[in-house]
Amino acid sequence: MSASSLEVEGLRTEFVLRDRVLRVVDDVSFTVKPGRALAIVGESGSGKSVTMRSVMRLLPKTGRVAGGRARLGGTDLLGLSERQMRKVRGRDIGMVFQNAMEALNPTLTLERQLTEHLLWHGVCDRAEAKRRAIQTLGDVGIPEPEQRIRTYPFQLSGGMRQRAMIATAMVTQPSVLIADEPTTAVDVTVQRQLLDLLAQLKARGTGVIMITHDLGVARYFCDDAIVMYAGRVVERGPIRQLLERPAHPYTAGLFSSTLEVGARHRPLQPVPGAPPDLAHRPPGCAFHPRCGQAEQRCGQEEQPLLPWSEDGQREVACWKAVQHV
Amino acid sequence: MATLTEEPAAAAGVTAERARSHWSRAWARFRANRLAFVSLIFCALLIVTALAAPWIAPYHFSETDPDARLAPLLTDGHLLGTDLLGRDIFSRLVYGLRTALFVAFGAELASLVVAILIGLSAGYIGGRVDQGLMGITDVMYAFPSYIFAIVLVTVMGRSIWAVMLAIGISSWVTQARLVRAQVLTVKEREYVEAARSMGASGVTISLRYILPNAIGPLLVTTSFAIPAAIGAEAGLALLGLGVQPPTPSWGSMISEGTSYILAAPHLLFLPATLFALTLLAFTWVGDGIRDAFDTSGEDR
Amino acid sequence: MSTRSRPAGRSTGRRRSTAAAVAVALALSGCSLFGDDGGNASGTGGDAGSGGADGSDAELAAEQVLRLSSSNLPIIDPQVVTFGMWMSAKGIFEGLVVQNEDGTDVLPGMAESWEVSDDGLTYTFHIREDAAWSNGDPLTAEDFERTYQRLFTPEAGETGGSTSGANSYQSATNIKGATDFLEGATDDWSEVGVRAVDERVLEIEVASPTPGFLLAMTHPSMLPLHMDTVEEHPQDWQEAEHIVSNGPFMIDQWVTNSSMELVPNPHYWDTDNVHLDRIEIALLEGGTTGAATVPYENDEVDIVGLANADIIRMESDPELADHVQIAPSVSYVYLATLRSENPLLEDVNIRKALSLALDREYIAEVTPDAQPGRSLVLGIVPGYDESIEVNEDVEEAQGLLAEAGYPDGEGFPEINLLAGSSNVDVEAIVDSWRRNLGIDAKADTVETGVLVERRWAVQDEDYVGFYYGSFAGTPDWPTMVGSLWSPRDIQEFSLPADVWAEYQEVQADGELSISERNAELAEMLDEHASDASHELADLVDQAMNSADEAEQQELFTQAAQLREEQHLIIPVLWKDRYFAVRPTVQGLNLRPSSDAYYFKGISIAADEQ
Amino acid sequence: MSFMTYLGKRVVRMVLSLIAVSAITFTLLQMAPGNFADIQRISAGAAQFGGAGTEDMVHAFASRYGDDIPAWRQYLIFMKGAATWDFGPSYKYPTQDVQDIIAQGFPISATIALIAVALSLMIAIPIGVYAAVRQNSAADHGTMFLITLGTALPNYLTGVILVLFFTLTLGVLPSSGWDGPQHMIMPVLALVLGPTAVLARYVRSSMLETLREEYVVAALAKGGPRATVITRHALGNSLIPIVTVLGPLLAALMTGTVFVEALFRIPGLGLYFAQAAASRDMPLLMGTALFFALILMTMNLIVDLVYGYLDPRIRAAGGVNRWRRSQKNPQQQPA
Repeated sequence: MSASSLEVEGLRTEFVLRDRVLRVVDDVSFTVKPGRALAIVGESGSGKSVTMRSVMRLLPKTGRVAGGRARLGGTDLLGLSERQMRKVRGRDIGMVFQNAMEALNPTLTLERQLTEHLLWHGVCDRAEAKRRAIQTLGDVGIPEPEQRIRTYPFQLSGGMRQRAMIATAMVTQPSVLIADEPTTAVDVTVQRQLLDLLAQLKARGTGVIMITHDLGVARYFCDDAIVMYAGRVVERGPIRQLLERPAHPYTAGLFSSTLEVGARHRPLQPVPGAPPDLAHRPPGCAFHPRCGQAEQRCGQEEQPLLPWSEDGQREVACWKAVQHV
Repeated sequence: MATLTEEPAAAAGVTAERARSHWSRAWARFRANRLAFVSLIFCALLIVTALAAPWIAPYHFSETDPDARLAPLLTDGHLLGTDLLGRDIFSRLVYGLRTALFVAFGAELASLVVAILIGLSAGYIGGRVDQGLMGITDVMYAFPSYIFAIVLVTVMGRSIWAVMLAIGISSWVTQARLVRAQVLTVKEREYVEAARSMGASGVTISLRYILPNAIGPLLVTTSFAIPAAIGAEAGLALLGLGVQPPTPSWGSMISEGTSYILAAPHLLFLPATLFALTLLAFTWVGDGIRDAFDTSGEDR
Repeated sequence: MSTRSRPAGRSTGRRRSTAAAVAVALALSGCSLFGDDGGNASGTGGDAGSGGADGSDAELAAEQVLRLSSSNLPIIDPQVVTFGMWMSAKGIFEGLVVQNEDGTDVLPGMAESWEVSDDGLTYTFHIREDAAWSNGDPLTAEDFERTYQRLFTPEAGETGGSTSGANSYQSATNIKGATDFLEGATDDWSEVGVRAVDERVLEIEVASPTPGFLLAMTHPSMLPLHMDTVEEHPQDWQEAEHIVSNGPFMIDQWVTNSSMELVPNPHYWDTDNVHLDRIEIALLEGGTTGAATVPYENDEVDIVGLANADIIRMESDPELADHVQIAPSVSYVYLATLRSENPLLEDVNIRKALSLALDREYIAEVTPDAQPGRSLVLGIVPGYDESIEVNEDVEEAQGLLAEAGYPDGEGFPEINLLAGSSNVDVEAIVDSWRRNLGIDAKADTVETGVLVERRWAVQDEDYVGFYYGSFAGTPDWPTMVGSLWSPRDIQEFSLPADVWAEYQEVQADGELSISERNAELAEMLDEHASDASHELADLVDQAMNSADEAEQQELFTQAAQLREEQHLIIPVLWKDRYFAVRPTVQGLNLRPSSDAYYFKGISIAADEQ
Repeated sequence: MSFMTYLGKRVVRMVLSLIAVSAITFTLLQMAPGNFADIQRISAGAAQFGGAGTEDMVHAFASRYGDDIPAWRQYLIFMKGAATWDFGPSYKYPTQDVQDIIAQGFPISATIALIAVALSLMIAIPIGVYAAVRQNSAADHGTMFLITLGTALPNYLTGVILVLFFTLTLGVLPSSGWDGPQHMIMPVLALVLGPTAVLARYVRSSMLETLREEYVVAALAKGGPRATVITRHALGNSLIPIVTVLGPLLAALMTGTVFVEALFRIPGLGLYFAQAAASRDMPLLMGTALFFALILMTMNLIVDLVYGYLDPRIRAAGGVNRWRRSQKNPQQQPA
């Protein structure tokens, strides 16, 4: 497996409803280099998960990618046939789900679930697959992997289950790992262990995308971050800089609320109000109805992502923020 | 990221008027389901027809026309022909519809009341009461409802009320179990805990907090129970336990019609077709309701 | 097809054509069933069955198999009133005597001859020498005596079912002492007039000269049973593995609710006239399906009874119409007055009005197997006289109603018809009252269990009306006048409702001895029954005891007329029996009897080309 | 709770329920007007003979109960026999013991039921899966439309139409009877339509639910071919709930289908059952009602056991009920 970058450019995803078309992901771009980790941050409904499912081409029937590119080592995933795409999934890009209880099939043994994609992709034969599966289970810190591999997911504790989930994604040694809130469902001590596990992976050269609304987790583990609101990227930059000096009022609100003690497990409600119904997207900056600093202009002008720092590492979609640089 | 529920759908769902929009969204979804919507219109037509039967039917159901016995379709004055006695088939179908719907709705209403009472008490009070009530439903479940029907019909006479009760009695069990299950899940919710901590009485909690939340699923099962009850009415009529003749019932018309299947097929096929259509329409409405309430489904 | 007109005189015409068809079939089958009746075969070219009448059908089919369908038979015990008893009578058992081909007289059966004493009280039957059971045992007079003892023993239930239904029949046979024995007034069997004199001679004494006694002996309940088997297997004796019978056929196989197979009995005395090698009977639960004629049309059965819709279907099919054969009626549909707290119907004129207002033509039209029944005596009874009939007269009925204080039906309470099944004729009856008299009328169709509880009870005040029912019996005067609605029944019906309630209490009073009870009941009847009903009883008594046939006939007719004039029991329909019979079936005699025909003598012709 | 304890508890509950069913049935029957002898006389003998004067003779009919014994003793006598699977002779079929009637009729009804349900499953599963996979497409709506028609056609009507077609028009099948495979075709076809419709709808909705499960997405994200994911991950799990529908369905069909058995003249249990109550045949009614309840409860027990076997979660939790209870807090599974 060669370490390759995932480069997403101008991704647009739409949902075709009965009477209208919703643009759920609008002009999203990012890059994940080997050995780096990108955090995608945002409230529920901001389009994080759809972005990732667009890349994996696992949108529901009503969804479609309307534009953009997603290159993995030079291949545009969005242009592949379904057949070719299947070879990418699970082999080149692995995916870790938020809740292993739901993402692992309750009626199949771990062995089956850890080895089936090795076989699908013709990586190795059954015996070798099993060997690798046991090896990987051991790697993620599951004791007695030889025995555990015969058990069913529900027979594991929550933390173990999440490890097994990660093992499932790791067993094929993908170049990119997409982790969708991988630590939300587990308690703090387990969370730390899981993050260390992912860090080892990163150290081995895997690029990781972590969808999260837990900034503590993001800061601990990720290198870069993009903040999404209503399907668009409103701010991007190295995670530490973002945390230290959020540029977008939304980012600022998000951060102040999540840093409070005990706020971690609550759904994000950083700012009063709810995210907009995408069918009735406010004109101008989509955030302006909730923004404490909004002015008339905010409701009139679309806000493109503009450079915010001199090194060009940071960008923000807020004219006021740019003004204040 | 359990599919898209948190995405566009939920994004819109979290509003202040959450409850109202829950229903209105369900209605919107229902309306968009063409089959269900057409079925609903058909069912509404049926209900109106049943209510207005005396004005719609050209004849009384027992009025005979000795000069036009076994008239075929499209006979003058008897659009759908007549039966052996010369009774107008169209009129009898209309009144039969009335019987079917009256019995079905009545039976379901009765069974719903019983089911809610029992399910609510079992689920809310729990413990011995729960065990006892669920024991009763277990027995009822294994009990051949046909025997109930016979006894009711014999004790009460072959009245429409007996038929209604007979059907209602055999259909409350599933509903009661459903209510209980709903209560058990809702009971654990925080707002119920909160209400309890504020000293709300059991009855208040049951009626104000638990019941409304159980109504969605109940509505769905009821919508399926209606066609089942229509079918059960026909079945009882076939066994000679239906409403008293000459009050028309589709079941007895069908069973009568089967003996004329060769001599006068329209005596069978008209009630059978109408029966099937009605059953289908109600079933599809039920399907529509289920889909409309099923928020876990993908938004179309 | 909308309305089929029915000429008033149709019944007689139909009878003739049936007889002719039977005669043709007989003549062509080439085997003389009843040699002595050959004169009857004066066939003048009937319509039915002529399809097979091309001379070639004298040739018998290689396989002599008759396929039938029958209503389901839980049991065939001839002494228990179920449909099974008639299957027994068709040819599984054979009595002392059998009916002739038109059911008007008897022919030798197990008895090869008999004598009647001059006083008409003692019948001496000589059982044929070669009479035998299907297991080879000789059949003796004692077998009959033992069987009849079972019949007249109320608790014979031990032997697999109650004989209570059938033993009521003995009133028609009028055997001396039987009623007392049955009711328990005596348990001394020697007081009953049934005696095996020796192996071959059976003597039966009747209480009074009994016209029609011999014909009455053809009823299934008078068939002999192999009592050793019955006693050895009280529960299972009827089953194929145990049963021992004496008829031309015996049960080979019997799957309850499904099928029965009969094969010839090798020990039968008259095997020359047994032509069928096998009889396959499909057992069908009655009235369940509209496809009843399908097995016939699909050539799975050779004879099938037709119900209303089937008759319409068959008669409207040009090809199948030829297959329809009709047995004259053995039953009538009647309305019996219900006792009610409301004395409305205790007025004979009101009952008469209701009877006169019945549109029997219309009711018969909606009932394809029936003809208008204007008398409780069936039209086929020899010497039937139309003068006894009730003739509809709507004007007179309206007049009677007005006289009673209900002009145009105003103020008249609703008339109910208590019925156990929802037949169209019930609807037609109430319909004709509504139309002709302008009164409210309703059919109250109740579940059978309710019916049996309510029909003899005194109804609530607002409930006035009739009980709908039907009777079948042997079409002779003693049965029609003396037993089916006997003078005693009429007396009971004429009792006012309150007396009737008391009467029933006495009937059910277990404290009274039988003689005490009978005495008390007789006293109540004497005192409260109508004069006409007493007169009726006298007339029937005289008729039964009359030695002169003409006089007897006259007395019976008078009694019948008197009974009609009471309008306590209103005749509605006479029911015929319709069959579809495959043209290849030869030698079938449809008789006006509930068993309809005997298997003996039937043969199957080779297929028509 | 060990398996044997679980089974033992279930059996005890079954026995209690059976006693309750028998008591209710008996009480209801006692309340019903009319009695066997009267009804028998009026319906079978019709009014062939007899009349008002014979009413007092009808009360003596054969049974082991007699008519002077109080009802509660009749019940005890019956139940004493029932405990040893001896229901005594039927009133209407006095030559047969009720348990023999059941022993004769049940295998026949059960055969038809099993064939019909097996056939239903074979049709319903592919249809349900197909419709679910194509949810909301024209193909989905079309197949579901057609299959729902199946529930709207009562089986006796289907039966009559089958007879008209196969027997009267084509002449290829015997109209009725029970003597070899050719007699099974039409009854099975008449019975298959309703269950097929019901099952297909269940399969579809269960499948839809499963397809929304995250593990299906996860399997797809691992690069699983769609067909494989559907058959190996989704289908297996969605068929488990179907088992719960099969229990009552089989029980209902196995105890006989009155109309179809009557129409095709099949000596199954259905007719006996239907007639028993109407004719007030106490032993037959009690016997068949108890048998019905027994079959239903046994089927439910089997269903629960099979369910447990199919679903490892339940297998491990030691019984469905316990598992269902634990479902309220799915996060607290023991490690």
